[in-house]
Amino acid sequence: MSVRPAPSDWIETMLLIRAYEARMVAFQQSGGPGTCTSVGQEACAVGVVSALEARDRILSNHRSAGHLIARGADPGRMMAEVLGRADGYCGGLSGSLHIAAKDLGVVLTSTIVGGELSLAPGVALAQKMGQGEPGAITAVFFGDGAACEGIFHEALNLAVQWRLPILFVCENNQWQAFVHRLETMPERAIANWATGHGLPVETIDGNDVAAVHAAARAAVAAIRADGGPRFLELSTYRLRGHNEPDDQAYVEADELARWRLHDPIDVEARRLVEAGLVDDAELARLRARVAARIEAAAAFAEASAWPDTSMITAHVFAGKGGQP
Amino acid sequence: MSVRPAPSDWIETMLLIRAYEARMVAFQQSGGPGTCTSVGQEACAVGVVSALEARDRILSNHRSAGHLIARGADPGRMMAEVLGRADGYCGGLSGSLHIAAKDLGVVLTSTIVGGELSLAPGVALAQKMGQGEPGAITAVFFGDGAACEGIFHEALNLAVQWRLPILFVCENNQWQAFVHRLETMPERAIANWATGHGLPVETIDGNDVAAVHAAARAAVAAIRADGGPRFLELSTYRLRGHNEPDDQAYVEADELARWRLHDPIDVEARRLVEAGLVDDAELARLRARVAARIEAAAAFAEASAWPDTSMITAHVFAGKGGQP
Amino acid sequence: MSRMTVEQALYRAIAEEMARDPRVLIMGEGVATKRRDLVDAFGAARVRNTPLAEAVIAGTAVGAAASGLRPIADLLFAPFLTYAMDALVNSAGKLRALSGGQFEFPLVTMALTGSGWCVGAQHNHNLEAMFVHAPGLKVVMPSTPADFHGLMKAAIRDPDPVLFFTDIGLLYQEGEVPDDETHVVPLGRAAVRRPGRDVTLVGYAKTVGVCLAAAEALAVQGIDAEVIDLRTLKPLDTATVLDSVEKTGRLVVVTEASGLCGVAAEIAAMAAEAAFGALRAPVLRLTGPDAPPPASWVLEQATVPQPDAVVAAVRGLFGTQAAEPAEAVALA
Amino acid sequence: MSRMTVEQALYRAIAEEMARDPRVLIMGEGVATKRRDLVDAFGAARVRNTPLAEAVIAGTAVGAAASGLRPIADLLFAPFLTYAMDALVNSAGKLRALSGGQFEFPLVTMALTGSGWCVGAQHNHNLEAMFVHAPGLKVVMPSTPADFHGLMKAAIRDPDPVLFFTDIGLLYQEGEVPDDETHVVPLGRAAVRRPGRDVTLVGYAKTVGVCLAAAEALAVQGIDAEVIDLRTLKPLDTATVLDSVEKTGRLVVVTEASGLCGVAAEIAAMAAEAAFGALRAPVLRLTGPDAPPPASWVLEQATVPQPDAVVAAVRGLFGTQAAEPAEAVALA
Ligand SMILES: Cc1ncc(C[n+]2csc(CCOP(=O)(O)OP(=O)(O)O)c2C)c(N)n1
Ligand SMILES: Cc1ncc(C[n+]2csc(CCOP(=O)(O)OP(=O)(O)O)c2C)c(N)n1
Ligand SMILES: [Mg+2]
Ligand SMILES: [Mg+2]
Repeated sequence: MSVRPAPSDWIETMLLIRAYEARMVAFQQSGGPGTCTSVGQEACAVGVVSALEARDRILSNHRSAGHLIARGADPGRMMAEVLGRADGYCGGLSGSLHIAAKDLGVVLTSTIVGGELSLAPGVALAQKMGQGEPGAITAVFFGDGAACEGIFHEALNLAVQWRLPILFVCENNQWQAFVHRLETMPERAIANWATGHGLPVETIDGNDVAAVHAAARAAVAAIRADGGPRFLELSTYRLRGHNEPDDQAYVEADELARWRLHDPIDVEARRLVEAGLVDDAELARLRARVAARIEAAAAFAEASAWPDTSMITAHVFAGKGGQP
Repeated sequence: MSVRPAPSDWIETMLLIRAYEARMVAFQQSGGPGTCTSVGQEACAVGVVSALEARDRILSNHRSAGHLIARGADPGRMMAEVLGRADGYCGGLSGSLHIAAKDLGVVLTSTIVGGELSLAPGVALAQKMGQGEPGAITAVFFGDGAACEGIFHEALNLAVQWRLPILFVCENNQWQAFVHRLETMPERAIANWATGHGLPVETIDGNDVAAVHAAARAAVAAIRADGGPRFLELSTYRLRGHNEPDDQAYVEADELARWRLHDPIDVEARRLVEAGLVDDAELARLRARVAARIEAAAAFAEASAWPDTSMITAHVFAGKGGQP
Repeated sequence: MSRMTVEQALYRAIAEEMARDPRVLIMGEGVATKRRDLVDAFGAARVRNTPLAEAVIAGTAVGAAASGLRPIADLLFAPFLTYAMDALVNSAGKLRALSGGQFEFPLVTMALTGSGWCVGAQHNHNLEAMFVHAPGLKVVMPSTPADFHGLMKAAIRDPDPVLFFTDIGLLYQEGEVPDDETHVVPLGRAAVRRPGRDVTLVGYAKTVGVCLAAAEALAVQGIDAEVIDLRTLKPLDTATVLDSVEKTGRLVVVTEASGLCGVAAEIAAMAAEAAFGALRAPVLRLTGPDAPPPASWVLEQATVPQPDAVVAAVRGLFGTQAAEPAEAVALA
Repeated sequence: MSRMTVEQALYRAIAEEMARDPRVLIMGEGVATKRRDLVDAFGAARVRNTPLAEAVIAGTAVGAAASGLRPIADLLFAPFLTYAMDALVNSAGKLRALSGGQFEFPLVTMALTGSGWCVGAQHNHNLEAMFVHAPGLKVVMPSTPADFHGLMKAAIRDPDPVLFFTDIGLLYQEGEVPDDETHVVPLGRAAVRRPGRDVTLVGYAKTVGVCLAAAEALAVQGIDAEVIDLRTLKPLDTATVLDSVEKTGRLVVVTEASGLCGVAAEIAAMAAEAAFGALRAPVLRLTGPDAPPPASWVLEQATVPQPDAVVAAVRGLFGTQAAEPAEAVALA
């Protein structure tokens, strides 16, 4: 799969992310590890990643499945990682929370909220100073909660002062684990905070993949043109709990219902149908295709071996056997 | 001396701060410890502290002499602290960098840049929750450099979300140790950042004590009225080096010269003379009086005993002899 | 006595202390959402959700503690303490002494750590030794529901800053807790969980159970092990450990935390210093590896010293065979 | 050989490595102001002043290291590392292992600590043990200008993250440094500063001089002390220490850092574990007190173990008198 889904692939990619996470929920319900799903946020991942090129770098966090799949990651190896198996992208050492896939340009995933923001300026500085391919940029995905961490501001200020090629992508899904963001910040806080740092900021409907893509493509072009950072706030919603299992008892039912009506996959499907680009039969074929892929992926993951205990220390340091 | 200099005392208080720091420079030049002076920033300290009441709390940092003296601290005990003597406000354990005087309401001074910002919300929360005297507020002094630390934003956001009675006072003296602030932030950054957090922000000429006092008094009244935080950016300049000794070779001569012409003590003296409130003879008397106080203070400090080595562990924990 | 989990014991202690002392409040990312019971009992002002900002959460707790309140800050997982280090290490741990004793910091921070949930090294990192090393802080890490209850109450009442660590692997473990609201376990006292004559096994948190299991196996083999649960890591109850070593002459320290400059190193060094004359064999440390705890279940399990490894190490002390390196044992 | 101060040796090493490897850059609060020489030689892009924001300075170094650069981050004073702990401990120390070895972090952080400038505990805190305890990090703390030069060069060339601590008290101390640009001191090797038969004195940074002074005094009294300079605290050169203890049978560890879970504890525990058979006396630790270092000159001096205290402790090992508690000695 390409690292850059074409418009015609957006819907299938979103369906694939949704199906992947549905399968992870099933894994958890049958005793597997709980994950943080991005159900409802698929358009953010697909819209932004589809605007990036292979030379670009991506940093992600605990809610990374969409970013990885949009970038072309193998769901089988992702699932193997979540299950702690040897075939996982990190050999099972990461589990679901810090999956990185360097070959795909998804680097330094950190599950410390704000960790990705502390690391992104260095990745972009290396690009600016001639490491990697010319003109490459760094896209960093983080949540509305991460914007409450001081490191958010330190990273934005440094990116502006040093004119670093960073696309800041805040997936504002309204929730910070078990706390609604309006308990932690003013209504328009994220865009206001970013604007205060003096870089161009746009707030976009994060559930409209075409709108996200258009904004991301324009921002990426602008970054490549002048080398400076850009900021996108994607308004979206976490349709499931913070992590599995989570009964969402603390979620206001009306708010959840409102956002369910604005499901990014439905939005895109409607757009395609109205434009006569696909019909329901085609959508059904796509759903069946991704379902098959996910089942194959799950089978691969479950068949994957457990890592050897020597792996615990094998990569702690660069020396032989992970020794200093 | 009162914790709250009356307008008629402002000039003498500023002269006292200036004389105190001149004496500390002399101490350093004769082999004593180097200090961070606030020469050129006296109006910030006097203008704000004169707008506070005894019930209020003050947090300061490494550049605290002005705040302490304006609050009525004894220059002798301050000097003794800088010299590491037993009669110092902290028994000599602090030295110049973290002088606190709880009896005067100057609490939890931290020399970790941003430390005072991390602690101020808790001091204000205690006030809000009924500790200390009703209606008390917390004033926290910090620099333009501290505004670059993530904790600055975390503290402002918490103060706004929790509606804490905090007066944030940023003494923007244009320098962050050996780095000019324009190397670290956009021109209008501090006010823009603070405004982004959604609290009332004012930028004031920090070298005009009357203007600072008026803005501080209004802000304090507003905080007492609605319980929420306010933010003052005081534009001023560090006329001496970061700490003693510092030849300021890295300072742009014209900028320094421009600000010297706007010395806060000269500004206030001119105002008083023009208003016919004092004449040069009176100013000379004031200078002589503070000079005498400072010499007496220096004599006191130099005569003060060294602390006993038992003091190293005497206050580490609350238990007997500082033991856990 | 009532049977309850560690989690229940912890929150019972917090609720009791909040009822007892109106200055006690608790704040954290989601505490008001997850503990509606506390909100209902004590009001929103004393049970506060916070923004996602550990540095100012900890700093606020420190500032409030110095100003008359008795805050509990729930920082969730131990690795998140890295964002709170300035407030804890430079402020809470130092400003009492640096100010010549002007300020007091009666606060408690809570954090989860340890293997059990396969969450990986950014959620599971037994870094308690960092705070034992830093001045001015107290550190608690219990192993039984009764101790979680009694030590949390003591921590909340303590005039000094206390870091209270909860071993994830124990969170849902059940045990008997005294119903008596006055039940308090003083800080700084270790507990002898099993008296023995031949060897001293020292652990804390989940490795206490490991030591007890090893002791049972050793008993069958005719070796009578004494098992000590440190409970408080600072102040450390050196007397209880030294008395035991004076009696047994042999010491094995078992921790999930890694060995280098860890609590196991401190216990071993202390014994080599103050009980040298009594030692009849090398002091062994069985610790977690000097590596970030991995997420994979099989790997995570392997980072915890197991009873059979403890048994093998103890037998080595009685036989002629040299002590194996700690990590090899931990990984065996 | 050329005579130069520790500070000169450090920056000569940095300049040599920047000339040798275009991927090396240095950033910090004021480095471009204070080191015009480096700016002139290597340009503003490779010698960067930063905003006052340690968390993102360290994070940027970590991210850049994983992306092909070889950053040096000057974090000024050790207590400021508390703002940089997430990037260092959770990212640099863990993401190599957690990612299954996908990333490498060739970076160096510099920080000053130790007594000498009377700046108090928020500038002077020997917290190096925290990073020895954390996984995935290397820690260097030299004592001579030649080692500052050679170890800084090795640290910059090393593929792993290195925390490089400079003892404030040594900064302006002079010594001979090889003129040879290829002079590199490998990480992980201790140095025997003085061979001896009767007792092993282990120190690092300023306490190496303390141990050497004590050894001279002991020689006069007929006790031949071997003095070991650890130089690198992680990886620790256990072989050199153990070989010495096997020979002398007596060990005294002398550090300015406090004792609890410190490097002194690790050395003592290691000896009690792996050299027990050779030990003929208790393993002693003479350390700084478990207290925030105060600013007052007389107090700051008293936080550093002095040669006479080392002499007294060693004599205790040969006489019958029991070892005194380490802190009492440090404060004596
Ligand atoms: C420093 C830190 N604090 C707390 C957590 C626990 N935690 C994990 S995700 C999360 C919520 C993050 O919210 P947000 O940044 O909006 O991302 P989202 O989960 O909504 O995608 C929290 C509190 C963490 N992983 N790291
Ligand atoms: C966390 C931290 N980083 C660096 C320092 C070293 N330092 C002391 S003062 C200072 C400059 C602070 O600038 P600003 O906040 O503007 O205050 P000013 O000194 O100008 O009054 C620096 C870098 C410190 N004390 N703490
Ligand atoms: Mg969110
Ligand atoms: Mg400044």
